[in-house]
Amino acid sequence: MTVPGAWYLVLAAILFGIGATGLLVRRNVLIMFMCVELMLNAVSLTFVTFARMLNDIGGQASVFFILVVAAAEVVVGLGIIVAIFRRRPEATADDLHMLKG
Amino acid sequence: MIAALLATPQPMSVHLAHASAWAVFAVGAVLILSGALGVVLLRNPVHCALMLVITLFGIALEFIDQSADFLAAVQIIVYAGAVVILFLFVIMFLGVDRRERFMREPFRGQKPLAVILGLITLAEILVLSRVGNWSTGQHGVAGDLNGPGENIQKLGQSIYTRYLLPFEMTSALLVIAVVATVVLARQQSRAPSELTKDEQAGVAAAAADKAEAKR
Amino acid sequence: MIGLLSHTLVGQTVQAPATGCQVTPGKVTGLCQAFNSLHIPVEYRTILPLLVLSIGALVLLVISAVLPKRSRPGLYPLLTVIISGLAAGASVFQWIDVGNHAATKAIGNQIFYDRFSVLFMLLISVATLFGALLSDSYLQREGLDGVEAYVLMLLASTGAMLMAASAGTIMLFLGLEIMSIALYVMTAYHRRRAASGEGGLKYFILGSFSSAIFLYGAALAYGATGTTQFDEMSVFLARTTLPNDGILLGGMALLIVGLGFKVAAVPFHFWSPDVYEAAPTPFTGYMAAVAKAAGFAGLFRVLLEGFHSQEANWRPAIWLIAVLTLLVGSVLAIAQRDLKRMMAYSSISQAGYVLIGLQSASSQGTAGALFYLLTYTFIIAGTFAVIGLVQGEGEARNDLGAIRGLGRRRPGLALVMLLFLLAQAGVPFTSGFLAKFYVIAAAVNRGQYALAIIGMLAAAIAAFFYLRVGLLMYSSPEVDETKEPTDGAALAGLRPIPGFDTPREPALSQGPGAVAASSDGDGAVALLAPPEGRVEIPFTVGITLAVCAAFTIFAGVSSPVLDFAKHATTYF
Amino acid sequence: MNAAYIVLALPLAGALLLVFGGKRLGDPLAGWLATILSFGSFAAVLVTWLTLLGDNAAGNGRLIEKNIFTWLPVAGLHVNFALRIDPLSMTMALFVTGVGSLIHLYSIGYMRGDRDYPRFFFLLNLFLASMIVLVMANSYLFSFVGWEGVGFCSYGLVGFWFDRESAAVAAKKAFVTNRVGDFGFMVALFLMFNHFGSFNYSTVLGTASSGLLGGHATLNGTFATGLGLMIFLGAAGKSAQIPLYMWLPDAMEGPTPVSALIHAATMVTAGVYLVARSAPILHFSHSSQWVIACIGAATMFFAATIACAQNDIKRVLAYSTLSQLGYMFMAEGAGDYTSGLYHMINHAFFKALLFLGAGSVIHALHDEQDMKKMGALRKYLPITFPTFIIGYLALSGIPPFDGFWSKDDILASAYHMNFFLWLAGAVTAGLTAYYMSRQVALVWFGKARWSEARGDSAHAAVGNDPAAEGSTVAPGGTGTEEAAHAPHEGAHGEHSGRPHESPPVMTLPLIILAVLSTIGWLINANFGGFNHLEKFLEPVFPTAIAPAIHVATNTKWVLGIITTALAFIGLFAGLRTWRKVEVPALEPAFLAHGWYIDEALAATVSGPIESGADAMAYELDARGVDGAVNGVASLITGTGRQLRRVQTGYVRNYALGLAGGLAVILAYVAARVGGA
Repeated sequence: MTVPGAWYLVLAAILFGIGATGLLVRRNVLIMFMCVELMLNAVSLTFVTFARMLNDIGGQASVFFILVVAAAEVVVGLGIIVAIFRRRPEATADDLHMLKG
Repeated sequence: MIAALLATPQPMSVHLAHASAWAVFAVGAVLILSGALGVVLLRNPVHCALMLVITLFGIALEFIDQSADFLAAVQIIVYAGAVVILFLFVIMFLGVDRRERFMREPFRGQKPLAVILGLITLAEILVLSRVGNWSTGQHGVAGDLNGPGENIQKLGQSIYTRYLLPFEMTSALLVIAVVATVVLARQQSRAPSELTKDEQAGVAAAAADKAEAKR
Repeated sequence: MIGLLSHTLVGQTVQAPATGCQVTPGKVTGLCQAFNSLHIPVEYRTILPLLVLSIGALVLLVISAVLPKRSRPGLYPLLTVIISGLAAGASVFQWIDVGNHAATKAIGNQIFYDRFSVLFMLLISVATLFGALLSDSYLQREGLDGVEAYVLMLLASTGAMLMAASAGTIMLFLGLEIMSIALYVMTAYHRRRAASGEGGLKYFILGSFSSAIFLYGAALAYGATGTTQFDEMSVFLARTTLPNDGILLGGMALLIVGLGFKVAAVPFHFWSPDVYEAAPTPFTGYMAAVAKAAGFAGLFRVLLEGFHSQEANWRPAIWLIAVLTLLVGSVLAIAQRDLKRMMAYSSISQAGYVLIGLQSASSQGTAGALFYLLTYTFIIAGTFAVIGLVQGEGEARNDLGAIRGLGRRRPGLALVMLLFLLAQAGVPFTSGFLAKFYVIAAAVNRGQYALAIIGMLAAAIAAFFYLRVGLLMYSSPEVDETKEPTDGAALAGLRPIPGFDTPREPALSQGPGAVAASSDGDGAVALLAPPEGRVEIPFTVGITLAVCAAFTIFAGVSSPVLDFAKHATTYF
Repeated sequence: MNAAYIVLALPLAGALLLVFGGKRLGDPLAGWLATILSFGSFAAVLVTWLTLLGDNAAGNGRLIEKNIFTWLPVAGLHVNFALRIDPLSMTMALFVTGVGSLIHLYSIGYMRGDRDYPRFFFLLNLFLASMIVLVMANSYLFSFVGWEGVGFCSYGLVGFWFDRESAAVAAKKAFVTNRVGDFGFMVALFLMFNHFGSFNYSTVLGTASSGLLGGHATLNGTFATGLGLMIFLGAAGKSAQIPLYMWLPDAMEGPTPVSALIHAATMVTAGVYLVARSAPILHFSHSSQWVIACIGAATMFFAATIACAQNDIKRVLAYSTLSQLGYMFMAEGAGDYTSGLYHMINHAFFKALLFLGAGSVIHALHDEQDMKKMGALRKYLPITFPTFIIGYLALSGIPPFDGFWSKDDILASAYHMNFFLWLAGAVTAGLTAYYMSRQVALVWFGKARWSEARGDSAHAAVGNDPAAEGSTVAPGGTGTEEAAHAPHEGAHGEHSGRPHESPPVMTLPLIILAVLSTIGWLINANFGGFNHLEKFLEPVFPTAIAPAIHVATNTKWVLGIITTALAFIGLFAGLRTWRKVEVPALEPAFLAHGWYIDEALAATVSGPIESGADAMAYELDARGVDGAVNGVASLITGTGRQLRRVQTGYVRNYALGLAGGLAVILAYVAARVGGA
């Protein structure tokens, strides 16, 4: 219990940064999506750590909702991905650039 | 669970708890970072998904370390148990379990810029926090975290009172997820004009057969 | 939702033996210390429209499961119209109710029950109503009819209402996700249009990225203040001097980014043109009204309530975003050749004016912004109704050429469209003028002359393309094919539209429309020739157009709507 | 007084009827409907005017407001839209509806057979309604409504034949330039609202005047300058003054009645009206008065030089319009609003006359607009010719036609302000006479060059015969080459190629306008108590706002004589040069005697003017100012195109943009930590 909160928070910030960078560098849509999950987990960790530091249950409750939302988002997101890439599994995010300008 | 036990401070073993808390944090941090880097750097999507699991475990470990037992459990069950499985399923279903094709970046600066921006954002957050000075808020607004009682009980209490409306409204989210799946997964119906010639012929033949049968 | 109904019953019976601990509205330091009660009062009237919509969505699902497939075309839209009409009625009731009683927090302090939220409930109900009216004929034309679109629309509206009423970042986030996820699916709804799927995916990826950013901001704000509730935040910030406000400001910045994405403020706007072009036309109109309104409601809640004391810190940031939004939106709209895309940029530019109202951080600015959003709902619904009519089957013709000569083919339709265009350009006697005037006046009152002048400059630029479309409708539809098919037609088609470069390839759709367009002839002439055939106006669309047009004029020449918006600026 | 409502209601009703039923009414009927309503409106203005005259109570300052409706009676913005009936608005309304009606009438004939006949009259009626709103509104805001309305109609009418590329381009240019002016107007509106809390003429001008009369200024000089200049920017856009003038000559792409109505007689005078209306504000700012006077003078001179080198019959008149508007602004800058308005009315008469005459010529020659391809038309157009000559003399400032009188007044005021302003005006008067003479010589006299222009070799041979000289020429009866989109195909189909006089419906307005141009000066002649206009406008421009300008009578006489002499010189030079140069075979005896003069004129006057004007027109004009206008438009469009590239379509690029915005805003808050 004596690890200072800042350690966790810096760890979460790094995770958030890795997730964001990953979303920007990967072109496989599924992996981009995994990177979003990384970011969400960083946020969860931040909330939990703050909850401990503030001695407040609210942060943990927030994480609960993040989990639920993430699950729903995954279902819908993968649904969209499947609907699009069913016909052309080779495709990456870069292959979708019909709409532009 | 050992970590959970250790993380609970016992008057007898304060020093041990101290050390173990650090150990748990370190292990978790290593898992998290290695998993995250794996997701970002590995080529094969399946490997990436597995690395994601490692990160999720690491997060769960950190949750336990910070007395968020219930969340840790949910993290494992929902994320590792459902989400990642879903990812793997889709990867296999689409047959994209191979290395990313080499392709020229549409925008040359994308990768370096992305890394630079990631680093800048991280640096800015650290600057804002002055690294060590994160939490400035008031304590225990939504109810105490420490104190008597189980974590899960307090969490439940909070969710069913203060966060009742968000909790109920997650059901809307789930309904959307269901409807969305139906919409997206439904077999694509095509207008008659879109059918190929063979198909049109087939449809015509079927109609003729039907008419024949009726007679 | 159903759970919410049963909750009170259960809560009362399972009440813990310990001493009761009532939740009282306005109590800043949260609930009780220990396990006292699982009972909190649920004031149903405070979420009435939202309940109507969500329960309505479930009812629709149940009906569709019971009835045989495609038993009655028009049943679902009819029900949706009734449901959203009821929701609108409920919001009117709420308006009166809030007037009689004081504004409160409700249901575990998670939502604000004030006129600000009621106004948005009404706005969203009306937008849903229009969305349902417009979707009916469109979905039938495209062979997409079914219950799902309406269920998604109703649920998205539920989420939007939650956002508008939210009293904390968690509620805001949940509403945002409910709305966004439904909108992702709605964007990708047109299964036979490749563009639709692409837009849906882009929206989804960027949307979840921005959600994560928003959430991180909420987490940081939580760490800095110890709460996720706006009112608690502002009370805390007002009486405390933080030793380090870095985390607070960082959280604020991230929240602005996350919500800025939803309202398509520059530089977080990139998704918007693609998604507007991709989504089925009535959904685009719905999205432009609802998503934008809800996003702005969130921004107002966060910045004017939660971070009220940080005004000096966020106003410059919003100033810059507003300027970028105004200029980029109007300048880019000029270069567009696709109607829906042009409207997307136009709507970006319009968001800039609402941002001016926000930037003023005064009740006049808020009133202006609310009035802007309210009137814009009607204008944009009408505009997309017309676009939906002229584009033809399969959204084959979204280019500007499709609207050429509309003045001859359907004078009434063209006149109504002209009205909407003029309203967006901010011509006097339309609601658009008053809206622009009010936000700019608010900026001037706060001494923001530069912002006011940039706003007028953007209006001057924007007028160019609105008027261009307007005149295009009144230019000749007949492209003389017998006489000089290349020169004459090319001139007639291209020249009245200055600022065009080579026409965009028409094959955006894989549907029959694309085939028709490409078989029409070759090159630019075929592309820009207006579509043949009469534009049929379905009854539902006609009604929508009439209402929208009447409102646009009504709100432009008389004061009740503006008074309405002014009364809604009193927050909790 | 309810006639005031009818003034506005009739053209509005006409526009509505035409937009819905125009097509059903068909070719001549739609035009007649619009014309009758327009005349009705004129009659209503007359009635209103007479009532105002009869309303002799001195106390109310001859001001009546007829409320139409109150807009938004909420705190902070209380605008009632009313018709303001005062001498100034009545003066404007009278000539707007009067000239407008005549041009409506003329258009019935001119536009016969056009595909978009009803649309034309719809726009004309809408224009008239907007113009009435502009001049009769009781507030700047309401005027702005009309302001935008006329802009819209102008845009629609310039680009009326939008399938001509040049028309579309011209419409675009008109639009962009006007937006710059409108922007000035809008800024002025906000400044005004912020300072006075109202847009009402009564409130704004009343506050300004009261401060003035009370001894200490309620209006800060700097503020007044800013406001005045913004108002003038708006006026300059609408009235085509430097640097926003370039759209007007290009606007001649519109049908000729449009040029006459909008781009000569009425709409372009909106700026003159607005500046006159704002006289109390301008009085506080001498610097803005100077700016107005100087810009007016510059436009006046500059446009006149360019007009000397134009070959298009309508472009000459367009530049001439610019020049004359410059006179009006110079007068207003000098504080002599009455003269400015006087000249505006006179100008409306003779310039409309000239444009309609030009239209008649163009009509006769089947859309030929190049003066070099005209000549000797006086015998074919027996009605147009004399009327055109009257307009010509009036514009040239030859007494007793009306242009002389108002120009004289303006120049006297200019002299009072500064000698060089007067000098510029006087020289311009000479130039005006010169280029108009050139036009008259090229169009009406000389050799009939239109037969050659047809490319008909047989007739060209006849035309080359000096003896033939027009009268015996039988122009090509066959093969009249209409432009691909000739508007009058239907109407002309049955005619031969021979120039013919226009139908009575077109010549009648010409005659009326000619009469007006001859006697119009009577409304404000400078002697014998004929200064009706000045007395009538006295309540609007009291001496406190527009101090009387005293120029000694002797000086006036000298100035007048010099100017008139210059005008005669210009007249003489122009006629001689252009009749000679183009038609060497004409009057050989005269040629023998006058050879030196002609040569000298051609070398000394015509030559330098020609080349100088050419340089102005093509170097400075086309590249400089024109370039700037197009530059703004293309800058915006170009920026738009460049920015479009950022929208690459790649979702990861979008995410990058999002992250970039995130980094920037985080950097911003990082910089502010602890600051606030």
